Amino acid sequence: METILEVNNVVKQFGGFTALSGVKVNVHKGERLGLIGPNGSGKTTLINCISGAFTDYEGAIHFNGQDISKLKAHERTKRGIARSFQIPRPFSSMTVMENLLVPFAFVGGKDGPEQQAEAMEILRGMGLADKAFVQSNQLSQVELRKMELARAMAAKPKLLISDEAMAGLSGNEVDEVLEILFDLNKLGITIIMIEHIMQAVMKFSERVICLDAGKIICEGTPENIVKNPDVQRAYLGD
Amino acid sequence: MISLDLLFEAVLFGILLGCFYAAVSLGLSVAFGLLDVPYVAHPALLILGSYFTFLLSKTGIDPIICGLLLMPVFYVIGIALYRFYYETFERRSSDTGVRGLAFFFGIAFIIEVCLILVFGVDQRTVSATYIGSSLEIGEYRFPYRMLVAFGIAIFLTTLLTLYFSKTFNGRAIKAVGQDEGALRLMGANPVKIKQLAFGIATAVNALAGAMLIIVGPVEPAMDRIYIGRTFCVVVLAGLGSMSGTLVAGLILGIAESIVMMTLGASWAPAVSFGLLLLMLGIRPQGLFGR
Amino acid sequence: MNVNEYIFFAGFVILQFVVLATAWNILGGYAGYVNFGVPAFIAVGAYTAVVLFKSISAPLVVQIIGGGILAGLLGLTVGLLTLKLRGIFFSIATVAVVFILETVVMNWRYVGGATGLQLTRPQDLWIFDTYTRMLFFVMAVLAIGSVSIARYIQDSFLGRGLRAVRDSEEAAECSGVPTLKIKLIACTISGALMGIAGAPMPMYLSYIEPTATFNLNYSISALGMPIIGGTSHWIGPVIGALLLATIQQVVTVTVSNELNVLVVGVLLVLFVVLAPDGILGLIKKWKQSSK
Amino acid sequence: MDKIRRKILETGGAGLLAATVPTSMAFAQSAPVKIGMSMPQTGGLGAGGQAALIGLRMWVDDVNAKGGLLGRKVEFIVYDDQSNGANTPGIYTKLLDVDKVDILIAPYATNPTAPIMPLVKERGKLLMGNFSFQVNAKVQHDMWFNNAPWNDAKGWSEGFLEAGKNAGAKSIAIFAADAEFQQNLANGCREVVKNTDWNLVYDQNYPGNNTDFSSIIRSVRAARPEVVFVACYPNEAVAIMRSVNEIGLGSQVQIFGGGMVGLQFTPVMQSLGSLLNGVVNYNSYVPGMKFPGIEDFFKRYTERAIAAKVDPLGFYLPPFNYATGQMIEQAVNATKTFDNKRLADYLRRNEINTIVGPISFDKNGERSKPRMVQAQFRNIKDNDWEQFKNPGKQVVIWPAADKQGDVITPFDRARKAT
Repeated sequence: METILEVNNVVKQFGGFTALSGVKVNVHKGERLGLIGPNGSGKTTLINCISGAFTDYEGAIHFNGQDISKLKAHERTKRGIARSFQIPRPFSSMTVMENLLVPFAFVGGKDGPEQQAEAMEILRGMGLADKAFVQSNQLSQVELRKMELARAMAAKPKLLISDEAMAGLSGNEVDEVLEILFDLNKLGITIIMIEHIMQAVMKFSERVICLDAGKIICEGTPENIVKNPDVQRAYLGD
Repeated sequence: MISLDLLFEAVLFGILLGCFYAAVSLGLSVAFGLLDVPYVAHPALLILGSYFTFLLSKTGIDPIICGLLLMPVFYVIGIALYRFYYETFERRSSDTGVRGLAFFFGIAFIIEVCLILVFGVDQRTVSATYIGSSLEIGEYRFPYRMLVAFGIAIFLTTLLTLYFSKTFNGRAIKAVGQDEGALRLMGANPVKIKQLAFGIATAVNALAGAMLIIVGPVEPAMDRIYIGRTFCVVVLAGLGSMSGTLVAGLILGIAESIVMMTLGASWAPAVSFGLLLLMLGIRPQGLFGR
Repeated sequence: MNVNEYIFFAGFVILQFVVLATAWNILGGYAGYVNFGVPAFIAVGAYTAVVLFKSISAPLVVQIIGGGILAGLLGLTVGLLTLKLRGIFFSIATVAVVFILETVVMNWRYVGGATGLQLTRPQDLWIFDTYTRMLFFVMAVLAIGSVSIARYIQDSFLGRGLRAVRDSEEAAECSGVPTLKIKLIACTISGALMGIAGAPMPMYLSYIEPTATFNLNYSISALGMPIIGGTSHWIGPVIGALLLATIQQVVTVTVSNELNVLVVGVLLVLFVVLAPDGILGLIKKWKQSSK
Repeated sequence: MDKIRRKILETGGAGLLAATVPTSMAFAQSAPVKIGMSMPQTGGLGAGGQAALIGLRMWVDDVNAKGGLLGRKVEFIVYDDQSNGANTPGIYTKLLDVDKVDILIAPYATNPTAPIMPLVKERGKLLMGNFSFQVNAKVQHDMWFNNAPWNDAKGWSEGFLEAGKNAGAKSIAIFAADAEFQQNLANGCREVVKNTDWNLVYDQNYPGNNTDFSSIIRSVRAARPEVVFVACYPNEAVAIMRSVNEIGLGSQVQIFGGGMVGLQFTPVMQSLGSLLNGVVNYNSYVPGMKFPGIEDFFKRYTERAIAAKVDPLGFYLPPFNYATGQMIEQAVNATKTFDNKRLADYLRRNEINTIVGPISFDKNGERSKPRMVQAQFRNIKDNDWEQFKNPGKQVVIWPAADKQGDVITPFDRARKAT
């Protein structure tokens, strides 16, 4: 299988505190990867390093074979890394459509009628078509989550990182979002999912990695992960 | 050209001046440094404190006592101000950036103009036995008013440092800056804590204001230059470090004093602001910042 | 033609504020970075003009262009220094710049230092009856110019990007917006326009002197006008400026004391608290409710 | 016809003095003559401006009580420029084009005045200057007349330095505020010093909003000057005198002061109190200077000033602003016209008697006979403004014409002297 993302011994420190100590991950094209771990285990730090929110870390990150370690976030987005946020960050002064047109404009370089049609397609795919011209601060929680995924899609990503896109959603809302992620994956987009809701991760992921205290404590298929004693210890404590 | 003992004396004056700068900045160090509120009205309230002191001292009370008496008043003002700020901006989270700044800038402006309307533009001073005379140690003479400033600065710094390290509320305030969630786990209400902190920050300003008018005459528009001085000290210190604030104040004071005696007094105002820009440019987290 | 000359004097000032408010809004309104240092940029414009006039007796147009360029560079520098940081740091930095430049000018004898400098206007009136009328016309052109720039930016990628930055800088980055770059562009343009607004001042007053030039009241106006008018749309600052500057002009020759300065401060606070989206916001609300 | 009406009015005026009939009636027939100006009533110059305004208003009332100018009531129009020169061009065009005033008076001080000079010249209008400094030197408007008792920069410090010379001084320290007026003062002093064999041991400008003068005074002391010339802002006088008292200047200092702006204003003098003793400083008027009618003026002034909560003594600006009115009055009555050209003409040619003595002008419209005095403060008590009314508190040491006593030196001795 061909590797799309290669995280090589990434170390990230905040002042004295080490958030990531030598994390090593390979992600394959088209893979559905689950990333789990207790609070403060470094999940979000890791994807911040991948998405480029942080660039001051040791180690290297390669994407599509190129070293992107020093690239700024927007440059990585241009190369095909898109993400959603744990706490949704809509462009609240804009309509949903305008939200999508930002990446169209700055990644694609166009925000004309075709792009708007395209954006509409994406929204339809997520069941947000009717909300297209609503100002985004009017949206419900689940709609916000979907819009963030839609906005990420508008950047035409090869790799999509979904950071707890299901936090605070009801059961069937979770399934809706899962559906969407599956569909996106079918389009050939590699997806890294960070999630607390276990059954969601297990249902979605082909492979699961468990972080604890800035280290990968184990990785494998959902089945063996749940059985893994380290994971249980990490979550439940001994 | 400049003799060594003169330079030495410049440093001594600088230390006194520096403590003074630290004292006027402590409140901001809490409000902006710890709570991250764009409290640009801080210097205006400082001047307000001076004017209240001026009024009180007319009754014959010693200005320092006036300052202490004013602290509870300012505490309440602070609480009210934060409440208002919270309800209108933080809660609605209607971009606190622009509006919050504009709000406090406007408040500062209103305070300034109101002071002018009430007291006029000419300066006010207070009199006390220790104003106008100085302590003589051999060749050296130290104005008592500056020594008072020195004392107040040390007093406030230690007080706040102890408060933030020893008491529960103090620690809570320090925590609220970093992580509200953790605070909730501690069973404290972040808003209440912030409110408390803001009250303290403003109360400190009352005493600092009293000290300001002891050190020198005060006029309403003075707050403008202190926007720069206080923020310079706080940024230099690294947000929210009390002892850092003292050190930063000293650095600024000594720098200004030396410039005054050597390069020429007319360049002094550029010092604080220059330092500030430099700091923002090369080490925005400040000398003692995380 | 015998139109009352006073109109042109008052008009000049009002139009100058239109330029200032519009300029401020390009960064403050669109991107949400508050510039307190407006007088610094005005002064750079004004003093550049003075130097150009004194040294090579450059014509007004050249003075204005020169002033614009230097003020733009100032914006760029301050931006490079602080636009990486949170907004408040940028704001504080701009205040710092005011005092630093004022100190420099105070010590710079060539431009008069603290004593100020009297300048004798050249008498080339072009097609105008009086110099003031020419200045009025020039300022009108500058106003139209800067408003069209603001309008163009608003509808362009740049405007879209700046709005994204204001709403969420992180999300903007992750949507491919080169945030630092566009902030720098905005800061430069905004600064340049403020410089342009300041450049005609020496000729208008035929005198230049630091304390008036570096007066922080410019800041409160330049930031108050857009916020009162409404920052989201290019017309907002224009409304705010026309309204407030006119009020100020009227008050100066009627009520005539500190109250006049108070007007802006109070209105500003009232608006940020009660009508965060300014007059435009109120109009929108009113339209919706009347529907 | 005009003559006759004036006759009627004069009697009317007289009657109105006796049985104060509402003025308006007295001027029933003729349109008022408008005198307009902008006066800084707020901002840095506000305090002085407000006091000056009382002086002018007193003249307006007096002249109207006498029946006005050429039988026309004087209407006085004043705006506030907030001490900001950027406001004055607009205000003066309004005065000219909207209010259509007949005679213009300049705002107090140089900064607000300078921007209106070209405008006034373009319009060929008479402008009565108001304590500004050499503002006409460049513009050369031949209808400008400054009421200030000084001429060029040198006039300021001559007397002060002379006193130093007599005390055998050979070295001088200068420190001045970074502001228009103070810089002009200091530059004058520097000029004079250049032409002496003195050596300038310290020369610094200090910035506004200076918190503490300890380090400045300390370095002055280190320079061991025999004369210390200070040109400061009213707002700094207190801080400076405190530091002088705290840090000390050394026993070698003969005289101290010279150009301290503010030592003419009651609030400052009062808050300084005994700290003033020994200081030699410039002034435009001090009690004991003999001018016809000035005592009466100050009696009336103080009443109005206290009511208006402004400087209750008003030695500095008010009498000279009243004099401005007197100049207009005399010129108008002599030329029987409001035509600015002819008024200017008259003022240039003739000497005018005012409550601050006879005034005549040079070709620049500045005083041809400057009458600045240097006076030394003596036995001043704390917190008592009334004391300054009495002669002997400020003893004129220069010029000879107004001299009231010899300067006491050295400074340390002068401070204790009673």
